[in-house]
Amino acid sequence: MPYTVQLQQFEGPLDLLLHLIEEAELDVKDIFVSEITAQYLSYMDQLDELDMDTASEFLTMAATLLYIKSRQLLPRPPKEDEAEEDPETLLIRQLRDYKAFKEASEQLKTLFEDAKNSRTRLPEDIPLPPKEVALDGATMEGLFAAFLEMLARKKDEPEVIHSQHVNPDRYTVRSQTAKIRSVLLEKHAISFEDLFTADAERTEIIATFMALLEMIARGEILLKQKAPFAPIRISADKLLLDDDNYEYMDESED
Amino acid sequence: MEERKEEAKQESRNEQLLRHKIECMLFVAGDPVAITELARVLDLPMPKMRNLLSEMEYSYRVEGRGVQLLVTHDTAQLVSNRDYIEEVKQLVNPDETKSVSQSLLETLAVIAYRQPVTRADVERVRGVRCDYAVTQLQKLDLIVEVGRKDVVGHPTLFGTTDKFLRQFGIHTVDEMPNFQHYSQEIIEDSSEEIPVV
Amino acid sequence: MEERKEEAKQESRNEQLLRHKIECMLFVAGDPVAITELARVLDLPMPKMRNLLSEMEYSYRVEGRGVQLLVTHDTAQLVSNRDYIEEVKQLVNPDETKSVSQSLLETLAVIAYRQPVTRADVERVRGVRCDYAVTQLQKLDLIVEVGRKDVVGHPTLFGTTDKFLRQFGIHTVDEMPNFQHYSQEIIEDSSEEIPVV
Repeated sequence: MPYTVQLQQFEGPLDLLLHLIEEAELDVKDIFVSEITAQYLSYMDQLDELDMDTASEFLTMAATLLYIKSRQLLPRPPKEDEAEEDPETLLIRQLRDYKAFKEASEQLKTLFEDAKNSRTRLPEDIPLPPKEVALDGATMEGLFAAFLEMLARKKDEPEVIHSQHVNPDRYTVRSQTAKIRSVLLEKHAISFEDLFTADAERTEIIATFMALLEMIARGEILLKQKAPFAPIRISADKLLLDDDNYEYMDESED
Repeated sequence: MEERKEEAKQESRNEQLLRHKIECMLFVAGDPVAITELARVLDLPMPKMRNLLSEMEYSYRVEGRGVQLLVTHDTAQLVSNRDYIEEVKQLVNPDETKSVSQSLLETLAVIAYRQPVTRADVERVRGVRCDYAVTQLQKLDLIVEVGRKDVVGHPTLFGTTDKFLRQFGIHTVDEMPNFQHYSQEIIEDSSEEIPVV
Repeated sequence: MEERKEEAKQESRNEQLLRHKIECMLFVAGDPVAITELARVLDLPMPKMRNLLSEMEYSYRVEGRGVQLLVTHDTAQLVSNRDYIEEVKQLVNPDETKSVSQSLLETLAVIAYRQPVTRADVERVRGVRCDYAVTQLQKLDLIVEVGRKDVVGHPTLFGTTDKFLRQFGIHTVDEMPNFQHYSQEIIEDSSEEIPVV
């Protein structure tokens, strides 16, 4: 051999055999009347450098080749089992199959290289209008039915309203938050007491206090107390203009 | 004569090819590309380059193509045609279907029949708090702030939107069932007359 | 007569508009878009949708436009025209996709031409173990498990993916080179005709 070819560059024993066949300019079917078996075996000297898996594949093939060779040296039994393909035919078929797919993979490679010349682009980053919410069940009939139902319900329970004097909660965390915000936009700093009138209802004080807690948590305001029991000063920090995205603890559907 | 015709044809083919190459480069680049860069690659003088780009920009626009060319003084870029933003939105961010709750419908009904009203007005009719429902209806763009009531505290007045009309398939609010009747100030008193559903 | 002409004109205008919308959506998406998604947004039946896409793909190609449409069975994507790769390379940094190794290519070829196949089928052809190659191809999303073979041990069957088609710039597997030839169960009979490598 004029130069040594490293075994690692072959994809396996079939690849090596094909290489040898091509070098000798032989047809696949003539492999057993050539010196290729001997050449193949000479490559086996390199097996030490290969890992076990690869080495065993090359060795198995070497054994097969030797077996076939030995069969040729011995007189053959007159009639072999028809059902079983003899090892020569099997190997030739394997080699042809492999050769075909080696070619196919070459052609796929060309296809791949060509396709690589087509580039794609990243998604465009465009501001999209807000997500529309399609309303299910929002028909005029439904609206009107709901309206009538509500009126009927009101009509059913007037006594309750009279006897208990239920005032709707006029103070909510949201409304108090908005109120504090508007005061702070004008005055910047106020004391806690400034937020109430003398006759403030208890619900108003509670809602206002909860609103303050929310606003501290969101960094909208700062609270300062110089000493225990001293007046609490509230000053604006990063007031929000819009808290539609927040849901307050006293809010829920119904 | 014939020859000149042939020449003109060749010229226009060349221009077409240049346009395709420009489109290709801008497509791959994504970001705006300096016009000088395009001129360098295509080996064209700048005035010719700018001319080509303006012509392309114009023809993309009049054809109404999905991709448009945006040419500034220094750069060119392919961008999507904003006329088809609705389709893009439906692809990327499809609409959501949401069922409307009873409380939303009731609140909406009061606001629709009685507009403009404050939240307190709605609460008086419904007998329950409506903060959440009102906020939701605003988010759904079915109601909107239309002003301030001239009373202590200047509470916000709400009214319905165009989207409300579209959603319920009417042209004006007085097309709502029995609008004359229910839009009266005092409903409770006349509630005896309300037809049973 | 006149009326029918007018109708046909309107029809063609509508189709043109649909094409522009499709181009716009695909441009914004960048990535491959499921054809079912396009059909959903445009509210078109799937056969009509596929037809439109094929027509568009064809006309982009014959016009030689800078942007081309690549339609596979499941997806559509805008890609740059490979004919203008030289200009693209001169403009943007060459961003070469990694090359695929010989062993991956051989394994992929067997799977692509013979799908669905088991790993043992691939190994029988290649004469070597293919665990690594198969795992790598799965990671690259070029092949995927498509089922189990109904034999002892129920080995996994592999097939190629939509990404495989796109990566190789084809619509269906039978567009692979010499598909009829290589996909045959027994190749050796016609091996004399195979051109020498």
